[in-house]
Amino acid sequence: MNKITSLEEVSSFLKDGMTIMAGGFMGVGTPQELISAILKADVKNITLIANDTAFVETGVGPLITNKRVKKVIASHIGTNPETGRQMIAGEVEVELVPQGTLAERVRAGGAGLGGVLTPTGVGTVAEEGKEKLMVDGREYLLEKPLRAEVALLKAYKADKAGNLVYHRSARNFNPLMALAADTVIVQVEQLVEIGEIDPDEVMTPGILIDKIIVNGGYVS
Amino acid sequence: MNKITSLEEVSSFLKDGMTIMAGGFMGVGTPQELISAILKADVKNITLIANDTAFVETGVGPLITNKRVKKVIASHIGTNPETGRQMIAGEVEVELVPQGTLAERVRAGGAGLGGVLTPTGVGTVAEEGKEKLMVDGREYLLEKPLRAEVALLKAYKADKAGNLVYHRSARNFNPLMALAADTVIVQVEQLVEIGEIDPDEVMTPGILIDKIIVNGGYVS
Amino acid sequence: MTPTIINPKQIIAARVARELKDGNVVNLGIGLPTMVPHFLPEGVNVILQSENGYIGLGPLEGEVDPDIVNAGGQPAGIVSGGAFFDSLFSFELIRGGHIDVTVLGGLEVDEEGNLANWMVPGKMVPGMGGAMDLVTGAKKVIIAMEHTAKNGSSKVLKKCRLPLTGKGVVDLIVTELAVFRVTEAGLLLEELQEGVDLETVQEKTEASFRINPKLQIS
Amino acid sequence: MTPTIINPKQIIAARVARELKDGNVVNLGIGLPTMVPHFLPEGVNVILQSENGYIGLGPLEGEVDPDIVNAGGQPAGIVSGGAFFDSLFSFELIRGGHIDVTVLGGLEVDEEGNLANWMVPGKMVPGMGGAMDLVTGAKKVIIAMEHTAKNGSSKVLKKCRLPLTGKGVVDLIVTELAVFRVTEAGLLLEELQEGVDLETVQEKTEASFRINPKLQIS
Repeated sequence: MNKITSLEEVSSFLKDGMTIMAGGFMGVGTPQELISAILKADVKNITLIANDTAFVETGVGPLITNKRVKKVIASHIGTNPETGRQMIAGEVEVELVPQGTLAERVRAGGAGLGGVLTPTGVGTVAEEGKEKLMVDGREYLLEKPLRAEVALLKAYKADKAGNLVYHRSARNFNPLMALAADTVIVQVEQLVEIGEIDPDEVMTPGILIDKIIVNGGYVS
Repeated sequence: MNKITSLEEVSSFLKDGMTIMAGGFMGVGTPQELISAILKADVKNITLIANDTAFVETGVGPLITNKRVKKVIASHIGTNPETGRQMIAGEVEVELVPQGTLAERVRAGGAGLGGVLTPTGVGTVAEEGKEKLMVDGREYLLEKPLRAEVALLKAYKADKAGNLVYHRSARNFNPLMALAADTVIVQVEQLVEIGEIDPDEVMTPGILIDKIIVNGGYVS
Repeated sequence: MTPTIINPKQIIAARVARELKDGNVVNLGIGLPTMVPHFLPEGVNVILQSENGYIGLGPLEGEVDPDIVNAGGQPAGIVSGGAFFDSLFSFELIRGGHIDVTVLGGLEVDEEGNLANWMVPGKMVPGMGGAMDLVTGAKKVIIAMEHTAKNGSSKVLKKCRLPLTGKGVVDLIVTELAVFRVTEAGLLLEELQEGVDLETVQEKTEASFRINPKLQIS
Repeated sequence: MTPTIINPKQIIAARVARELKDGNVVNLGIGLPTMVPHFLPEGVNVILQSENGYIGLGPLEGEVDPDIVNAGGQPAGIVSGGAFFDSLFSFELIRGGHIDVTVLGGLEVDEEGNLANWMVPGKMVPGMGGAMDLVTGAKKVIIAMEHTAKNGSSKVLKKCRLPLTGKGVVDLIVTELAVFRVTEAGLLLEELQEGVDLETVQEKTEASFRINPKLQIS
């Protein structure tokens, strides 16, 4: 199965109204070419799951700026004033989730868990609408799984089987999201042959990856 | 802070009646010299948390064979007939936990979670004594965190700050247990200088490691 | 080279092999299931996951690396393109639906797709290991087992009597006599193994089952 | 070289620095808290954790690596012996009690150790980022903030009015006027900053507080 694909082919996985996860922390570790593919594909009413909405023109920000997003689930929207503006104008719905809880929810979605109990957010607005449980005398919030139809990842290196290696702090949410979507597409800087990545150094195994885009659109 | 220590000094962390976690899967990835240190230190009534009880003479098995263990929490005891014998004779208490659930419970203990909801074990004896929750129409068991006073790990390589790299399938439970104990002691095959392990290749950061034993008892 | 089929276990393994598709991610239980890869048809390659922490389980080639064992603790190898990870991630894959097929042995299965394969009270309590997670999380659960116990009693029951490994988890039962699919309406006999007649299967099966109309009973 | 202290923020940062012990694992919020390391005494080295996924946050040295940023998204460096990991593990460290101290800014703190620092309804809703996890999980939570808001109103309140970041989470409050410890019995004034008198603190603090008897009020 050849996983290497083109940006044009990526469009075939994108549909109006779908839920998309994207890796990245303020744009670092966000697959910028895949974000551009969404813009080009003219899909809208997206539910976007990402750590933050980055900046007006970089990271996942352009999806907001270009009004492709109906709802955002994120831990932070402060660096992209457009998100706040659209939220106040009622153009986009924003669900703010503590960053560690967001990570747990994405993991739960990918790991087949029904949820996790976290102490984070107890006694704050983050507990609104959530079940609270006492375990051994301490109060926890039941946080439920998050999944997406498509996850868009950024990695430094992939082999042709889709085994991934991330670079520095660009790793962030990418490995988690690799398990939590029906279709997982990764943009990589470098493509190597199968066997060139030592099995101890693989950070995301290729069985989780459906499609690979090499930076600059190179198709093998 | 010098983390490199001797097997003799390890004894000072061991006490009768304590809860000890040990990495390993049928002995692979088990810190054999640290297990020997327990035997030498003459501590008993241990509660042992490990994936399995390995074999009569290797892995964590000798702790059972030498009757140091009061209670075992494990997913599998079948390869060590001594565990079964002592269980039937009422000499050791055995709590069997599905392997994935054991991993989740150790992680929850190390990650500050009050528990996780897993579908594993629903409708089996594994659900006995556990709270069941429905989430979005599916039934889950609430599995609670596990922690220990001491975790004994095995790694392939450490730098002097305690950053660890594991080798092949000897990784198994070691990285999880590194977060879930008050004191974490690792046995390594190779010790290198700080800076010699690339930060992308560290599998367990040194802030989690209290003491390092180099194979063969070498003290720097 | 596909080995010749000479005994019941090989009949079972060979039939299970035909259920696997090229590229499937598969977790095999210890014992009989590990024989399955030997019978894969030409052009069908599967990726084996080992619950002790890797993808790409392969036969031992060259020197033994004491740090590479299979889920039975035996020396093993890893194929090119494989990856090691910790036990947590291994079971994220298993429970999270990232394994296409698991093939496990069974002590008992029943009409509701219940499986018992991890303990016999008072006799054998090895523990469930990763089996409960595997039957819960794998997309398809195939039970590969001999049709009857050593004493001749059926292992395909109306209702399991031993403590369960999983409730309503089995998709397919492959024995040396027959292949049953578990459906919402109970067991469906899909195939008779070569040379086996319906009467033999009926006689050796405690469970009730329907017969797939497509099945040509000669 | 320790910078000269010339403004309220530097007074605060310098005082917080004295709370940190050699070898502490510390997470610093953006803004004022990032000034703290400049004031660490000789011989005190701390290990900085960055919630976007690493240990060993350091100043940018040499060329910018676009893949290395701090939790504020700014180009940063990593010290020798540091390690990168994913966001899940980062928050396992944070929530699991593996961070010794977190230093965060505050909009409001109160007598019960409640903290509000993530939103002003109708005005500013940037999101909580990692702050709620940090105040819940770090062993010690230090709030480093100016004593009063721009309009002169106290930020040390009887009861927070803004939406909380955490309930009963604060251990120490350091302002340019004073240092308060949060105890079960409410706030305890531990120190007056140099040149500040008790009356000034009383006047600018809405919260009630007790005074540590050890404190010499001249």
